[in-house]
Formats: sequence, C-alpha cells, structure tokens
Amino acid sequence: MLVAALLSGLVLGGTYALVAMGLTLQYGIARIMNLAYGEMIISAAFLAYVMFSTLGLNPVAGLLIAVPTGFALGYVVYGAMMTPLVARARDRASLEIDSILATFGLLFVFQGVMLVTFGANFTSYSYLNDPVTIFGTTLAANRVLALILAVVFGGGLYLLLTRTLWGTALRAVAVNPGAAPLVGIDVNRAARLAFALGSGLAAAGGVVISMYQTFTATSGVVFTMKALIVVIMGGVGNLIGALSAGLILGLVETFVATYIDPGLTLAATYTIFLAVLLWRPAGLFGRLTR
Amino acid sequence: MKNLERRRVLRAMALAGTVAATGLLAGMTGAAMAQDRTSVKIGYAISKTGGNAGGAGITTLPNYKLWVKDVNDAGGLELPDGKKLPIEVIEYDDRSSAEEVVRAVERLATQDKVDFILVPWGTGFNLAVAPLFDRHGYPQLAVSAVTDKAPDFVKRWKKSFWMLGGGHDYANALASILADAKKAGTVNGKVAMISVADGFGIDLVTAARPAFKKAGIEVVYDKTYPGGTSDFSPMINEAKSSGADAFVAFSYPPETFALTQQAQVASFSPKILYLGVGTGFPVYGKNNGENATGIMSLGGIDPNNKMNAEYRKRHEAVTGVAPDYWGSVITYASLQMLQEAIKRKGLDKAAVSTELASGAFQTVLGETKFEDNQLRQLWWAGQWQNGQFVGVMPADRKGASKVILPRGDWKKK
Amino acid sequence: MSELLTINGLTKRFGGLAAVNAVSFSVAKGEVVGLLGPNGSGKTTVMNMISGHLPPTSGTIALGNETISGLLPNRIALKGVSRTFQLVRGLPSLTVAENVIAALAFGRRRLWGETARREALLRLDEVGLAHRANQLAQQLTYIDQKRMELARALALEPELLLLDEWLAGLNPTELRTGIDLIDTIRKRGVTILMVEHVMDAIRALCGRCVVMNAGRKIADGPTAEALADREVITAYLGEAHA
Amino acid sequence: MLEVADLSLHYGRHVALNRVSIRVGKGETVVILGANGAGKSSLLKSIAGLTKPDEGAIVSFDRRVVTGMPAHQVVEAGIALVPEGRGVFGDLTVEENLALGAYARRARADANDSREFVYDLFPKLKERRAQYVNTMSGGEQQMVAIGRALMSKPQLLMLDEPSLGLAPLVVGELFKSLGRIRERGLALLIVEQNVKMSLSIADRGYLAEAGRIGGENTASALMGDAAVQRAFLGAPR
Amino acid sequence: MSRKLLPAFVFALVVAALAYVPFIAGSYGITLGIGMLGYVTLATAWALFSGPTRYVSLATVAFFGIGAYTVAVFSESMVYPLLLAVAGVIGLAVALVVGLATLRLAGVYFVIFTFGLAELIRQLVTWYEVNVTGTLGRYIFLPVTPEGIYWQLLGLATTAFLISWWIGRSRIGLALKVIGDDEVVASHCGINIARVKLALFTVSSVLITLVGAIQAPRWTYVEPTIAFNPTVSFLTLIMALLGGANRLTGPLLGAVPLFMLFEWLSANFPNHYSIILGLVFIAIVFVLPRGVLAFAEENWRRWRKSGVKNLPAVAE
Repeated sequence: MLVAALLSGLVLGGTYALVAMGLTLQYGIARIMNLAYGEMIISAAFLAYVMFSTLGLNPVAGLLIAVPTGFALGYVVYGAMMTPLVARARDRASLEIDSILATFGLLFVFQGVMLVTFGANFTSYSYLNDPVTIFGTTLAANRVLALILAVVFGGGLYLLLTRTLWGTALRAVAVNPGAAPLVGIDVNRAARLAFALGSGLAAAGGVVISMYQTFTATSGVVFTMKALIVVIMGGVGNLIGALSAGLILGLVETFVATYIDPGLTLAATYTIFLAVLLWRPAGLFGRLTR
Repeated sequence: MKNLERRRVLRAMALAGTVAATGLLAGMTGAAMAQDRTSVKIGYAISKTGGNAGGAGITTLPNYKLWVKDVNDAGGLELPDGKKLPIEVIEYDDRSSAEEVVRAVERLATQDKVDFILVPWGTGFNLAVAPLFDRHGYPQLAVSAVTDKAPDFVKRWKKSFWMLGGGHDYANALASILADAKKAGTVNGKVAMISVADGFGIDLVTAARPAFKKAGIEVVYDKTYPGGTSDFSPMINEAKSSGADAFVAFSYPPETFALTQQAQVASFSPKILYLGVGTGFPVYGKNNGENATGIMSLGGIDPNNKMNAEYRKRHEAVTGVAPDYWGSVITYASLQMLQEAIKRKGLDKAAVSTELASGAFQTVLGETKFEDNQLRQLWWAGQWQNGQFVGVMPADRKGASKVILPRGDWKKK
Repeated sequence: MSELLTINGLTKRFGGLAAVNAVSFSVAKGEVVGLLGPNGSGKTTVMNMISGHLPPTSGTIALGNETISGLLPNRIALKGVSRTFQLVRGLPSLTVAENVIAALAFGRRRLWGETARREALLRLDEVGLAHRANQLAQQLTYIDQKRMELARALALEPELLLLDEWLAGLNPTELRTGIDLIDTIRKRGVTILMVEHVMDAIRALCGRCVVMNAGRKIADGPTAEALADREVITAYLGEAHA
Repeated sequence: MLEVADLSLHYGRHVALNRVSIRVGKGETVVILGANGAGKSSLLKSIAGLTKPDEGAIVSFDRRVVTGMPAHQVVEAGIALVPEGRGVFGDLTVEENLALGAYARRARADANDSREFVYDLFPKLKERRAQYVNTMSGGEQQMVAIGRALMSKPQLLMLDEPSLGLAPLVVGELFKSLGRIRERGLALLIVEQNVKMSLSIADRGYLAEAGRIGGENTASALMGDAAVQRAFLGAPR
Repeated sequence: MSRKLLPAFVFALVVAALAYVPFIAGSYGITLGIGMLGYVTLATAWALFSGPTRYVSLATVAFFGIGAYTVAVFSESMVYPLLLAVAGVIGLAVALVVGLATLRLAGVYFVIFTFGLAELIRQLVTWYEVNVTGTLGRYIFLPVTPEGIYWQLLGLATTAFLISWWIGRSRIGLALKVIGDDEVVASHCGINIARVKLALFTVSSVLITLVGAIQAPRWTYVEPTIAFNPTVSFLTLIMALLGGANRLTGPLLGAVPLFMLFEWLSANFPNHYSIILGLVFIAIVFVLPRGVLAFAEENWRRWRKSGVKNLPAVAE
C-alpha cells in the first residue's frame, strides 16, 4: 500500500511539475502572469487528440509537432501582445496587472476558439492504457510514460538552463533583470524566448495529459490554477522549486486519498499550499527581494 | 479647487449614466411586439461555457438543435387549426452561473416574450429557474434533473415536470440487482462504493446506503471524492483489497472514464461494475469496445424500439455526434411531448401545461405519460450489451433486457 | 545635559555581513549631532534602526529612559522620533498638504479636518511651501519634495529628528536656505541627528560628530576635532597605496 | 575614444546632470570625483544605456554614436560597466557569472582567454568558481563584477564606486588589480570617493558637483588640490 | 452651501430614482438591476480594500459563497433579517482570521493565496456537508421577491458607496492612500498598517458576504459549485480595475458597462461569446490601460487645456 501510494503520488506529482515548469519560466523570466496558460495546455491536448484519432499519430510522436507549435504560438503571442505592455509598464506591479488582464482576455479567445472548433464535449482517447508493474505495484503505462516525460522534460530543461550559455542568460534575467543588459543580454528578447519556451512546455504538458485524462474546451482554468499553486509554492521562477512543489502536492494528494479520506485531497492541497506560504511567504525555494 | 469641481462633475456624470441605463432598460422591457404571428418563439439558456458545458453539450443542446431542425423541416409547429408555424430560436449562454441562468430565463420570459422556454442543463439550474417558469406560467419539462424531491416540487410549482427520477429510484434498482445476484450466488454480497462530492453523487449515495442495507448488501468501502479527481488508484486499490465483488461509483463523466481505464490497469475486475454519468456516452462504448460489456449505469434504451433506433441515427446524422444512452432520448421525448401538446392546445401555456400533465403522447420512447407530473417510465439501470447500452431495470418493463452477470474479465487489447 | 537618545552596542547583520557593528553613542537633548562616514559605512542602517524601519540584530536604543529598539516605526513615531529619508520619499499621489496631514492625522495630537489643514499650512509655511499646498507631490521639484518631507517630519512634533542626507543634491543657494531651516528647527529645541555629506553644513550646524567606517564607530567628538582625526581623513580620502 | 557632450538628465523635475561633457582617451584612466548626489552614477548609467539622457546629448565611442542605444548593444560596442552595488547574479555561481560576461558576440570567441586573464588577476575566483556569488564577501563579489565586465572584452571599463563598503585592506588589493587591468591597455573611467587611491592610478580627473562637472586636471595636480579635500570634508572655518 | 449639498442631493435623487425602478421596469429590468447592483457592490467593496492598498484579492467568491451558504443552511431556522446578520458575522469572523494570517504576504503571493483560500473554503464546506450533514445541495424557499432582493441590494450598494465615500474623506482613507503610496512612510507617520489593512479587509469582506446572502434566495438551490463559482472573483476584479479601483465611482463605472456588455454578448453571440469577450478585454487593456475614469479625466483635462487657452498650466 505504501509503495503504491508513493508511486501513484510521484506519477501525479510528475504531471503537476511538468505543467508548472512552463508557467514558472513565463512568470519568473518573462514576468508575465499568464492566465491563459491552461488554455494553451488544453489546445495541445486537442491537437494530440486530433492527431491520434484522425492521423493515427501516437502522442509521443505528437510531441514533436505540438511542442514546436506551442513554442511558435508563445513567440507570436508575446511579440504581438506582451511587447507593447512591457514597453509601457512603469514597474513590475503594473506589468503584472496588465498581463493578468490581457491574458484573461486571451483565455477567453482560446477557449472560444476551442468551443467553436471542438464543442463542449468531454474528449478522451485511449493510449497505452496497459498495466505496468513496478516494485510490485501496478500502474498504467500512460501514467508512467507521463512521469518519464516529465522527468525528461524537467531534466532537459534543467540542463538547458544550467549547462548552456543561453540558458544561463535566461536565469540571469530571472535573478537580476537590471544587470542582465550589462553583459549584453537583450532582456526583452530573453523574455520572449522564455515565454515561448514556457508555451512549448505547456504544449508538452497538454499532450501528456491528453494521454490519460478526459478534458473539455473549458477545463483549462483547472490546470492554470494547479500550475499557479505549484509555481507559487515552489518559489517564482525556480525550476527546482516547481519540480519539488509538484511532487509534494502529488504525494500529499495520494497519501491523503489513501490514508485519510479521498474527500479531503483538494482541501489538503490548499492547506499545504496556504501553510507553505504562511511559513515561507516567498515559497519553498523563493527569496524575498524587496 | 478646479480639481474638486472636475471630480464632482465626473461623479455626477457617472450617476447620470447609471440612471439613464436603467431607464433605457425599463423602456426596452415595456416594448411589446404586436403583429401577426409568423413564427413560434422558443428560447432557452444553456451552459455553452464553464463547468456545465460538457454535460449540456452532450445531453441537451444537440437535442434542442435536432428537434428544431426536425420541426422546421416538417414545415413548423402544428397548431390546433392545422396551421404550421416555424420555430424561431432565441438562445443564451448561461456561462454555468446560477445568477446568469436566472437572468437569462427572466429575459426570455419578459423581454423576448417567447412562447415556450426549454430548460437549462443540470439539477441545480433547473431548480434555480423553477420559480420563474412558474411565475411566468411556462411549463417546465425538467429533463437533466435527478431529484427525490420531485413530488414536493410538483406541489410547489404546478407546471413543472420532472423527467429523470430521483436518487432512490436508481439506488433501489441497483440494490435489487445486487440482491438478486447475491441470491443467485453470483456475488458475495459485498460492495465497495465511491461517490463524487456533488449534489448528484451525494443524492445517490445517501439513497443507496439504506437501499443496500435493506437488500442485505454489505457496504465494505464507502468514500466520497471531490469533483475533478483524476487519480483513482488509491480508491481502486482499497476497493480491490476490500473483498467486494461489486464496485459502485456514482461518478461524473471525466471520473467515469478515468475509473474504467484505471480499473483495467489495476486488473480490478469486479463481477459487478456500476459507474455513474458518462457510462451512457457513446464515446464510452467506442473507447472501451469489448471491455464495456457488462458495465452498468443509470439509464439505458430498449434496443428493439424502432423509433428510438431511428432517432439515434438521425441524431448522429444531424448533429455529428451520437446521443447518450440516458438523458438524450428523454430530452428529445420531452420536446416531442411539448410539440404534441401545442398541436392539441395551441400556444396557450396554461392549456399546454394541463395537457402535458394529463395527456398521453407518442414519442421516441413509445407511449409516454406523466404520473403526478413525473416521468416514471424510465430505465433505472442499464448495461452495456453487444455494443449498446440497454435498459435492464425495471426488469418487468416492456423491452427490458436481461442483466448478464457476472461481467467478464477485462480483455487484453 | 540629559541624554535623549542612548545607543548601546547596536549591531545589524545582513546574512554574514555586519553592516553596523557594536556602535554606541548618545545624543543629549537639544544637541545637533552629525553622523558621518564614507558611503557604505552603515550610517543609514543606524538611522533605520533608530526609526524602527529595521530591527537591530543586537544592542539597544533608548529614548529618554524608554527602550525603543524592536518597536514598529509607528510606535516609535508616536514616542517622538521622526525622520526624512536618504532618497526623498514623498507620497506622490497625494497633494502636498495631504502629505503633511498624513503625519498630523496619525501623530501625537491626531488632528483632522480643518484643524489639521490649518496646521499643515503652518508647517508648510515654515519650510516655504505653503503656496504649493494643493499640488500633487509628484509635481514638485526635488528640493521642494525635500522641503515637504521635512514639513511632514516636523508635523509629528518630534523630540528627535533624524535627517538622512537631507541636504544632498541641493545647489549652493538652496543649501544656504536648507542650513538656515535646520538651524531654525534646532533653535526650537528639537534634537537633531543628521547623516550628511555636505561638510560645510556639518561644520555650520553640528556641535558634535560621530564618524563611522565599515560599520564601526571611529570617532566621536566636537566637529572640528572629529574631522581632523587622521583615521577619519583616511576613511574619507583613502590611502594612497604604497 | 569616448566623447560625451552636452549630456543632461532629469528625474521628474530634479536635474541630475546638467550639460556634462567629458572624454576618455585610448588606454587612459580617468576618475570622476565628487560628493554624493553630484550625478556621477547617473553619468555612467547614461553612457552604458541604462538610463536615457535628455535630447541633445551626444555620446560617441570610437567615433561611433552610441547615444540612446539599449544597454546590451552598448556592451557590444566595447563599453562595460561595473555598476554601483556590483549588479552580480547572486543566485548563480562565479563560473556562470563569468560565462555570462562573455555573452556578447564580440567576446564569445575569446571567452577562454578572457577567463584565464580574470583567474590570473583574481586567483581567488578560480578557487571558488563553483560557489554561489551571494554567499561571498563584498570584496569577492566586487571581483566577480569586475571579472564579469572584463569577460566582455571591453575597450573601456567603467567602475561605479568600486571600493564602496569594502574594508581598507581589500580596497588596496582592488586598486592593485585595477592597475594591472590598466596595464593591459584598457581605458578606465572610475567614479570613486576614495580620492587618494583612485588618483594614484589615474591619468586625469574630473570634479563633479551638483550635476555639473567642474574642474578637470591631471591626477597629480588634483592630488594636491584643496578643492578636492573641500569637496569631501568641507573647509575648516 | 449649495455647493456642498448639491452632490448629496443628486445622490439621494439617484438612489430614490433607482429605488423606483422596480415599479416601472418589469421583471427582466429588475433581474438586470439585481445583477448590476450585485456587481456594483462587489466591485465597490473589493476596491475599498484592494484599490488603495494594491493588494489584488481573489477571495471575493470565498465571502460571497459564505454569505450564500449561510442563508441556505439557516433559511429554515431563522427569520430573514437575523439570517443576514448571521451571514455578516460569519463573514466578519472569517475575514478577521484570514486578514491576520495573510497580510504579511505581498504581490502575486497574496493573489494566489486568496484564490487558494476560496477553493479551500469550498472544499471544506463540501466535505462537511457530505460527511456531517449527508446532503450537499440545499434548498432555499424564502418568501423574498425579486423586488425585495433588488431593494436590499440597492441599500447595500448605497451603503458600500457611502462607506467608500466616507472612507475617502476620513482619516482611515488617508491612511490607506498613504499605505498604497509607500508603506514605509506610512508607518513612520504613526500609522498602524496592519490594523488599518485588517479593518478595511473586514469591512470589504462583510459587504461581499452580504451580497452573496442577499442574492442566494434567487437560486432556490445552492451547492458549493454554485455558491463558490470562481468567475465571481475574476469578474469583480476586472470590473473594478477597468473602472479604476482608486476612485469612488471607478468600480461603478467599470461594473455597469461591463455587466451590460456581458449581457449583450451572451444574448447576441451565444456561440462566439467567449471569443468576442476576450477580444474586447484585450482591446480594453490596450486602449484604456488605467481604467475608464482615468481615461475620462485625462481627456477632460486635455479638452480643458486645448479649449481654454488663456488658463495657466497646471503647474503654476
């Protein structure tokens, strides 16, 4: 039972972490509070669904199409919508409010387009719904694959951010946007790339989620909120924070469902989240900068 | 001082604007249309966005569209004098908000002055608009509302009709299936049960507990989970190790799909598997294929009912999606009843309501009739058999299929 | 002379760095004391701890017989300490008069309404800003913002006034006015502790100076003596490397 | 090499800089002396592209106009700034900070050589290359900041109060290092309050006062100038 | 004297006119009025705290839902006025606890915290109902007419407006403005920041709770998903920000047109509602970045400047 709960918790947490990583990039580096993030996820889920059911393309291959598409979409959205907002923002707070409002609009546009295209129906398809036994516990192959993908993407992103000059530059912008231009980093360009990268990750998350979850055109906000909670809990812009907060939440949910009461899983999520914030107002790995 | 004055002016402007807007509305509301009738206005508010959009998009909206097309293709709604008037539709999005649905229906009734109003989706929203339907004299054919309080509501709102039964009906039917199976020695009489923490799940589970007890069924696992749960492995593991032969989930569609998949993965194959809303969705059968066979849920159809079969075909042809096996056909039948009542009594809402309450109607369900403003000829339980979700309870109802138990093990793909 | 402000072993650490390290000194009632030292020597940190903006890591600050270290700024303000800030901090969306009323309304006398307005105008008049009372603070020039900030600090009717580089960035004429203004305040019996780089002003106003370097007190004495101290000169001008 | 003409700057109504003109020749070391609030930092920031000066200013470098260029392009032009408060990336390691110093295209190819020079200049950084910068002492952080600026292969290195908050011993080390950098042929523009120390390595100096640049003279002349002392300690009466 | 009394007179006249609306407007007009007044009150109450302090709260629906649920729970066992009082008291208690716990959070952390709070309360109510009372949906059969609800909301909106007006010219209003501009200066002026914030948060929360309590009887049936619908928080926020959260009439000027816009869109474009709404939103952000009122004031100023050339410039 314990191993089972642990593994299911990791699988669930892996998905949370994967979904949150993109948002933490967008918020931490590009400083855009993207409320349409969940809609980007769901769009990718629909894309994966269409590719699977009409082209017979399996979702892992679908990633190769969805992730670049997401990246491109993010790049365009930032260029068209965010650049003017960034240009006119007086300070961080006003950009935050503007981006909340603008992406709130974007949320509706994305959702509307999906509703018109796909209707409001529950959508799902069955892929790799086969049992896999790990340490004597049976898990669904698609969920294990989700965990593996989360690890691959998380690890890939970690390497990208820590081992390449380009990634280091992105982190530098997150750490000290004021000093980044002094070493020749174009902060706006870095922000745009980070936003696009975040969108690409959202697309990856969407494809992964579509493999084992039912979704509708209107379920994006659920993911936005889960991702936000993970991001805030981990500390804004902190990749390791997002990973660990995602895993913690997944484990907490599974353990509460197993040992206490499934009815309290979400309550437990929010309690943990609120407790973390009260204990460390800047999140687990965040630093208060005032 | 200039500053102050400017503020004052702006403040006054703001207030004046508010007053003007309100006055304008008052004027608009008073406007009436008084010309010769060239159409029948039918309106509805439905969740096109928000949390309820998924359910409404499967059960309700396609049927509204199908029915309007059917009627208009046939020349329109027939009135007692034989004249046919086309239907003019006024459609609002209630955005899954109780406040919106109330306002939208109010608008349909008093501003658009529609002849009839079709109901919104969901138990809560049907209750929210019931006082309005009643006050403005519209018959309310509440389809997607499962409530045990229907008899009370009928007393309160004389023109309301409740068409999907109550939690007790479904729970009792399930209890009797379980009891029979226990008697036959098919199962051990232990059941593991989970339910969604939502009006629907709780209604059913609170009805099921006493019903199971009365039928001598022992509930060995009984938990409630919050809506939106995606990982059921803890609950499935508990249920698996509880020694129960039967697993019951009063669940909503996303969870129904997830439970089916995760039960297969966990090789949890109870002899009786009963799942909630969503089991009767065509996509459920499509996704699960052979594995769906034997799974039970609420609703069902009579596979030999030709009219129903024809309806299903037309539904799929017109709307592009197949109807579900529970509420869809009843939604369509409710519209046919309305259509027939109008044919008999015209556009007088009171007369139509009386006719609905007392008359008998030919619908895709066969002959359909309200008892105390409630539709009781329902399939309280159904089961996937041969690629269709057929009604099995009440067993003595005409067209009932026989329950096949135990259901087979999961098939490997 | 009775001591108004007594600082004892005051220390502030940020992470591992001691910005202020075991500093002790006192200021007597009615005195004007300069707190000097090169940039980064910890003067502003001392001011911040006196006004309650930062809690000390260790050590005590007493006002009269009362320990004030560790209290919140609003409590300390009510006990009679007010200040100006190194980078002038106006309240940009308020008018100049409102800036001063803010201090009157929550200060020791809790004035409000017409009384507060009249009083605010008096305070503004003192610093020569009464004619700008109804302008928004953000429309003021730099020097006028400094004046407004001083009026606001005075509105709290402090016993101890902390001036953090209040004269910085003023041109020679403005500087003259500024020095005179501080002198007037001093004559009213307000005790003043000022951080300042404008040495002419220090020499003109302060009877005594406390000099800090790298978080420590290096000199404490009559102004001319303190400024002639070898260690002080080295601290300011540095040492030519050998 | 660097020519600044008529550079003025406002913050709201506050005039921070008033028609300042300075120049720095190739390989020359120039200090700007002056009390706080004299606008020295604003001048460096304007040159580096971090703040936008008022209309009419002309900043040219190597006969190329760089006025109004965004900061990241100014770096490409060959000007590096070590800002007041150092501006290091605290949550990154020493090595990463240095690597980022060579982010500019002009510097990438020679990153390894530059790093060798920096490590040679500050051996301590080599020892601590894997350490997070915000865990280091002020002097070490200043080394990182200077090292990072050197990584961009500048022709002109600008330093804003490099000795700020450092212990006297460390300041001495720092200026020794600056001397070595100077020997490499880099031009240095230093804003500093440590008058003696900075004049000792400088060729020329300017005296800044309340947004204006007053006197200009050779370093040795300034060293004995009473005006300098007065600017810092005032005149005894 | 007339200068002072005129606005008060106009205000009273407007309130009286609005109170008269149910007699002429018909039931849809009343319904519309209820929705509009509801949001005007929510936005005004929200702006009361969040406007000057710039703490963006998403906990609106937490209190709104508490109000609705309290009425649902006690509707059978109490007389109506008491019901509202109890709802208000519960809202107050929760606001105090939450306020004490959260006011040290800032920026986006506060935003997400308040959002999480709304969800947490919803989950806890659900769990309690399921496990303790065994029912989830509750029926409200109160003899309150739409007119009654309208008038109550009008009264509440008027109250919210008057409180907002009073605070704007009272000591505490000044304190809030000072805090919004610079917390450090505020505390150095002797302002007890925590107490001021807590007081305002509580007042704002109680008003919001009462909106929920008054509106709930219209739904007949209440369950947590209905009462704690997060869109309420978002819409309130958007309306207040659009109008300008720092001004007395700002929330009003945001709530009324946006509400009408939503209504018009969902009536005329039920299928493309989302897309159009989204585009309108984005357009608003780009065209009216600082809210309707600020936009109006700027244009007013510009108009004054260009129209009356001989007037000296603002600075003089």
